[in-house]
Amino acid sequence: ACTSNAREDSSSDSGGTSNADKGSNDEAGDKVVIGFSAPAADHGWMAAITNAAKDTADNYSDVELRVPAGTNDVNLQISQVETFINDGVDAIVLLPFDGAAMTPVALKAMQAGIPVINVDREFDDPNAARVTVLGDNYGMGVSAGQYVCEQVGDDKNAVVAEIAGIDSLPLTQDRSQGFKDALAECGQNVDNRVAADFTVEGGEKAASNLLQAAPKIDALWNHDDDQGVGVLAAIKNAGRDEFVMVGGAGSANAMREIKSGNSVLKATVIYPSTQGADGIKLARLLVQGKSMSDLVEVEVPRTIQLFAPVVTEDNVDDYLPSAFES
Amino acid sequence: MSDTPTTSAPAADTARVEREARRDDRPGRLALLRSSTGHNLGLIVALGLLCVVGVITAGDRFADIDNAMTILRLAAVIGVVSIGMTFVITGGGIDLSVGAIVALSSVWCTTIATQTMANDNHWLVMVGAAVLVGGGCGLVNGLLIAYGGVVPFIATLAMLASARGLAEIISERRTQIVSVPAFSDAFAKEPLGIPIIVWIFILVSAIGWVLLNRTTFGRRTLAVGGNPEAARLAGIDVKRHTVLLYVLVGVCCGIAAIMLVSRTTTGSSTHGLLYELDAIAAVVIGGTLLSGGRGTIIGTVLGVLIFTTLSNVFALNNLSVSAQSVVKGLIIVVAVLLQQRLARRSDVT
Amino acid sequence: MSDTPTTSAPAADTARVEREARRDDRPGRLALLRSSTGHNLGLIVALGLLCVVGVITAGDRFADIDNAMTILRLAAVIGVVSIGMTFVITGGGIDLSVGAIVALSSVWCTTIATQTMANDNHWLVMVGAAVLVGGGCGLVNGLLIAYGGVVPFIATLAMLASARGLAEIISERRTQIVSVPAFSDAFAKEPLGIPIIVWIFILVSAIGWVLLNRTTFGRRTLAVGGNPEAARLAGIDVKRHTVLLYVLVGVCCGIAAIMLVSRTTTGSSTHGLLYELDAIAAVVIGGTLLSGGRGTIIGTVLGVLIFTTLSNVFALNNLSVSAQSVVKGLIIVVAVLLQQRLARRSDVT
Amino acid sequence: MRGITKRFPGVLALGGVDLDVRRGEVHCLLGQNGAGKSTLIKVLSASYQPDEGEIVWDGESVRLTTPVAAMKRGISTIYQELDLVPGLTVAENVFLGHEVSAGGFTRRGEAADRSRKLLTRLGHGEIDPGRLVGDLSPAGQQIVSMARALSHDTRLLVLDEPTAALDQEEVRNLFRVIRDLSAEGVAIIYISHRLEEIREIGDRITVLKDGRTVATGLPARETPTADLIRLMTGRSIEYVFPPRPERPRDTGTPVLEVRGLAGAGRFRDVDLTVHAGEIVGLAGLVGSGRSEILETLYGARRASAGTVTVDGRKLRRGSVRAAVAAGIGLCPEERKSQGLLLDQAVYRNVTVSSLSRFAKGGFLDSGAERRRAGELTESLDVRPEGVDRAVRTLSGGNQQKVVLARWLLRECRVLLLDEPTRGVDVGARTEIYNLVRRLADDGVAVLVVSSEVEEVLGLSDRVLVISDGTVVHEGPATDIDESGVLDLVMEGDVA
Ligand SMILES: Nc1ncnc2c1ncn2[C@@H]1O[C@H](COP(=O)(O)OP(=O)(O)OP(=O)(O)O)[C@@H](O)[C@H]1O
Ligand SMILES: Nc1ncnc2c1ncn2[C@@H]1O[C@H](COP(=O)(O)OP(=O)(O)OP(=O)(O)O)[C@@H](O)[C@H]1O
Ligand SMILES: [Mg+2]
Ligand SMILES: [Mg+2]
Repeated sequence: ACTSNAREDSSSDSGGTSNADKGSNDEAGDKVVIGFSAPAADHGWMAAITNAAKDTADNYSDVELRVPAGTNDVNLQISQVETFINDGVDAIVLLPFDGAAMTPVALKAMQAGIPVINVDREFDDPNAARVTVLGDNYGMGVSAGQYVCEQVGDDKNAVVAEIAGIDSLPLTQDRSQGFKDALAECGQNVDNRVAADFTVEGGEKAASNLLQAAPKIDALWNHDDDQGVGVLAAIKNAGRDEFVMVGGAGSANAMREIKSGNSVLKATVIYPSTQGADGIKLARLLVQGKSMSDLVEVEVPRTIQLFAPVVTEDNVDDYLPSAFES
Repeated sequence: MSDTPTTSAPAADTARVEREARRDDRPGRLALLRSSTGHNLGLIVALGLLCVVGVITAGDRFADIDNAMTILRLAAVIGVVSIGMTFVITGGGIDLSVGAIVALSSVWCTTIATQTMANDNHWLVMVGAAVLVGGGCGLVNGLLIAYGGVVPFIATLAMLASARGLAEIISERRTQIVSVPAFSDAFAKEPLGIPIIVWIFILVSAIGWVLLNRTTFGRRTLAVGGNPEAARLAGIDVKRHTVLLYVLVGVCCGIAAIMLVSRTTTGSSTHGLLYELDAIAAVVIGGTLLSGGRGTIIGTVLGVLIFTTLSNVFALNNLSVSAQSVVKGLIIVVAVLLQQRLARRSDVT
Repeated sequence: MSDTPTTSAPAADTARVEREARRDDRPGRLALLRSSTGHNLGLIVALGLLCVVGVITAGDRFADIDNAMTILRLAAVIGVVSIGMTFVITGGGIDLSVGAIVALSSVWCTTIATQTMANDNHWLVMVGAAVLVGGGCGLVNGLLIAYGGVVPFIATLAMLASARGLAEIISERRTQIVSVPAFSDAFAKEPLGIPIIVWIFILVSAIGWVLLNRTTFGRRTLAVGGNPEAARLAGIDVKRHTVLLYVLVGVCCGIAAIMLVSRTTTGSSTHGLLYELDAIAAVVIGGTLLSGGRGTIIGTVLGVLIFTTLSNVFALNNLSVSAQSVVKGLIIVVAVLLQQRLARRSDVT
Repeated sequence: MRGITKRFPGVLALGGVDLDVRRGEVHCLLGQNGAGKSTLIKVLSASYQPDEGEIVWDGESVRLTTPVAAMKRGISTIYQELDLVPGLTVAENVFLGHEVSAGGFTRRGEAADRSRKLLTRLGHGEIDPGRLVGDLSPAGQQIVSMARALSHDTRLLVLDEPTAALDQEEVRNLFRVIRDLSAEGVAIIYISHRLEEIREIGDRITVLKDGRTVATGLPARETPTADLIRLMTGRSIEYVFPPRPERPRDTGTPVLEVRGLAGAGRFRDVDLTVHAGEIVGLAGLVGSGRSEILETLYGARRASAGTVTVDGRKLRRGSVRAAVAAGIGLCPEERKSQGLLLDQAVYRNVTVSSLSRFAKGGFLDSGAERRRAGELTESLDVRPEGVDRAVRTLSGGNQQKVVLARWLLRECRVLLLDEPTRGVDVGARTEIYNLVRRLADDGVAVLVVSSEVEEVLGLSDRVLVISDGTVVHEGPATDIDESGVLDLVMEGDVA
């Protein structure tokens, strides 16, 4: 019944996963109760994740989504999953605050026969999830690094800077690793690195200090477009424009900035904010015993890793419609 | 009034004394009991109301033994911290560093070195490490406060910054995963259907209650919090006692860290974020005086349960964390205002 | 009440009066001046040392007018909040909700409705909204504390939870981007090469200094913080004054919110995280007494600059936030211990 | 101005008091501790609101809702507890609440000038208006309080025990000011426990007892002392000191022996001994350092030199615990702030120093605690009975007995009493005297500090006179009289 909406699901545009315009998969089936838990929506990307998941669920008449408060307290998030288990939901879509910390309770859910779809931050035990939907954090760093390589070429004195997100998250470490590895390919390295906290204010502060620490920069990669708003504000405050900046995540705001062409922000690496929505779709397919109709497989695959494309002025129009508003 | 010097002396006081006696008949043993159970009763009623709301809005999903266990498991970690906090506040102090100490203890007890030792020897090594680190941080707090003369707010604020920073440095901001099977097994048990960490919470609460209400240590805590100068002149070593109080809350943080580690199978510098505010809120709602000299373990446990049940009911009803935050603020204010009103009324009548 | 020891009593006082006169020659006006500038001097020396470290480790990148501006810009927002906090603490209170109020004000003044109005009328609409929201939150805090009798710690803790929750609800957790060109333009100016927000910081500090040291309001603040009962008996409306103090810090939060909005071009419920701890730390390092009755604006400004310079030096040297956090904790403790030592010495000699 | 009637039954501190004061008179308020004098004047200055009754001012009934309203009418008050802000300067304190200001900005020069004038009028032009009040001596602070009261346009000046911290010269000064004021037609309400001051300065007397007016309009100069005391106490007694037992002195080794005790800058070379069964008194001026000697030998302050021995064993310096363990007990000067846990039950206050006695392995037997505390408080006649009552609800004398009970329970060898009867009214005093003597008879060594020379002489067996931190005289109490003690302290001072 709700098939018409499915096309708007941006995963089809950006991720290249399940892509059933029409077909049996979107037809209403048995009622599916899905529990969804994510960290506190304290920055744009995370808010977009939850909102996309909710919107997707709303499009299916056969899906009932339970979304308790997002939280950065692993203790509380564990108890949310426990509540799902108690309730006997049909599937759980889980974007953990800390993948490792949520592993035991995910295992418990799987043991209780509830399939867990792990989104974005990976568990440390493969048995803890039936399906894992991952953004490609390492790949994101690689994409950003390759783009930076293109820009600075083999200038040995080029100064490359990096503004990371929350350092304690494995995803930040993966991104930084990818960035470093890609830069090494073209003989570059990260000269200045600071970490913010995914908030606008944090981005602004970190960038202010970074700009001071590096009087001349050739390329700057900022992990997150939401904190990027603050980074751009700091750059403007400092009156700097001698470098190219690459963003991360791919917010609509960043893309508009790229499109305008007069900003230091020349590109951003997409980190799909629709992973949660994909998780919902997969959960529904799993529970209803369906498969991904574009694939030959009779079962939903075990791991799906999303692509991390680079958006520049050239292709921004392709991505802008599906970008998240932070 | 009589004329004989000796008997007349009390007589001189008689009028006032009698007047006061009239006023004070009530706060005898019975009344004292009544007033404190009165307060706890209020909390129980509040908890009951929350449960009624839970049952109405979420039905069987709320009124379910598994859900009760979920609430208890959630309450256990912050509960143990709050028990420690009750002692510090009763003794006239405050500890803002509890969350940071939980983080540091959790990181310390899950380093590769500790885990290797635990694997080689016994999983209790990890417990020992957490408790020692917690107690050590508490010791530093206590020494700074008691002997350094730094006000508790500032000393523990400094510890908050340092301990979390240290936790980040030690863990290199990575989540450290537990790979000591014996440890995980030990905490996976559920004697009588109740998870180990809930048992720990029950045990710590019971010990806390006995310690505060039935031992010389507890009595001295009340004295130190009520009037430190009088306590000192009565022969209590106030400084040493203060140090002990902070060590106690540190040890509670160490225990809480172990519980969190077992629950998440990880140690991380992000554990225990903002526990200080949650614990203080629970303690104050429970009826412990922020200025010291009066403390109640049962109240604290009820306070923790109220906040935990609240977040459970919100979760069952798909309500947002923002609304929950607003409601929490309102509950704190209303509870404290009500306590004040009750206290005033019992003063006047 | 006998009549015999009567003559002896007044006579008996002579000795003490004289002895005390002798003892007290020292802490006259001059000594006071000496001691308070002494304290500020200590802070200036500390700041100087930090700068020396900065120059040694980062050379020209540190000793640079642009870097000075970077530091000042960073200091400005938290600085304005700290000025407000100085008043509250001097007046015997504390405000844990400043960060949450900054967030709520920033969100409120960047809602679509406000921005539309600002575009239609004047960008000052946004400033007005922020200041009103900040002042309003302060008013609620003040009323709860002064008339509700809730202890400041708890009342503002509740406000912390509620205000941030409300900010999240209003913004739907989105970052609200400013699209009022007039607003952005107004704040982009740099009169005399100094950014507007730094001017605001300077202005607020100057007003704060005058208000605290040269007006009846300031004197009454010291009285209310130093001896509320005496203040009441002197005819000061202590409750009203307390409310005013919390409104004042709320207004400062509103101003800080506007500065943050102009600086980040956004309003967000994540603005101002943990400002309460930073502000309190700066105020206490500055030499304001946490128990009230003594406050210094200059000290607060120096305290803010010390912490900001610290984070600048760390950033210039590519050092981690964690190490910074540890050092910050150490600085707090050492500063307070030193202050205590100095205070004691000037007592004894 | 006449006919002030006041009733204040909230805490029943005042149960319907009448007081009328005429223009230009000095009206004295007399009454025992707790009679309600301070409460009455606080009602008058609108610091408390009365529950019943009315104030008639200049023939019309007025409602004074705030202290400002009272000040506006010309009622200035100097409270018993100093009402100054230590962190502000003299000038700022003088004008606190009605600052000399222009548009909210303080005019510091003018404030300083005006306070200097006021201080000069009080005979203390030498006090610098720019000094912090916290740095002044209590006497200096009292002067500032006076200046504060005079800074208003005063028509009624209320002085609650203004001379407690003043020396003779200051008192004379004060009286001169009072006379000037009353000559100008200002009415004065004067509260003091010193009868001869009242005779010197007062015109009429009102006596309060238990929150009621028992006599009013008595002529200050003519009413016999005995009558006044009878009115205040309801009976006619002087202090009755228990008889001293006749027995040989200085038998055996002393229980408490102090050698060369010194406290940095406060006192030095203090030697004293107390034998079992002996009461030794420390006489001296207020502020001569007696409390500090007591607190130092108790370990509550650090000694800079000297030794304290109990039963031949030397005590560790600066440790209250060591002192308590050795059998010393202290009833401190400030009972409420130093002695008692006001909000806690009587029995807990009694047992707080002997908890280990009721504990097995750290666990308390609170039943035994209550029983034992009950026996003790009963034997001391603490009223009202009931060991679960919060100490706050007891009267001063009964609170003092609770502190005594604490040390009785510990069966201490040495009892240090600092101002044991301060704030205790006449009847209860006698009881406490008897109790102390009884303890001594049981073999306790008692060291008493009191500012009332009569009390020291009457209660003690032996007396040490302290002046300016040194012992200037030691001898049997019967060998010296009050004027002797006074001569000694004066000489000591001159020397
Ligand atoms: N704020 C209060 N709350 C409760 N009781 C009070 C309060 N103030 C005074 N009282 C009680 O009222 C009674 C009268 O006290 P008040 O201070 O007026 O006595 P006083 O005559 O001034 O005594 P003193 O000579 O000791 O100054 C006392 O029993 C006292 O304990
Ligand atoms: N903590 C302190 N700081 C500064 N001065 C002090 C302190 N304690 C006492 N003094 C001063 O030391 C001197 C001795 O005080 P102490 O209390 O021992 O005298 P006292 O003879 O017991 O008099 P009182 O009868 O007033 O108690 C006084 O001048 C007092 O003001
Ligand atoms: Mg009085
Ligand atoms: Mg004394």
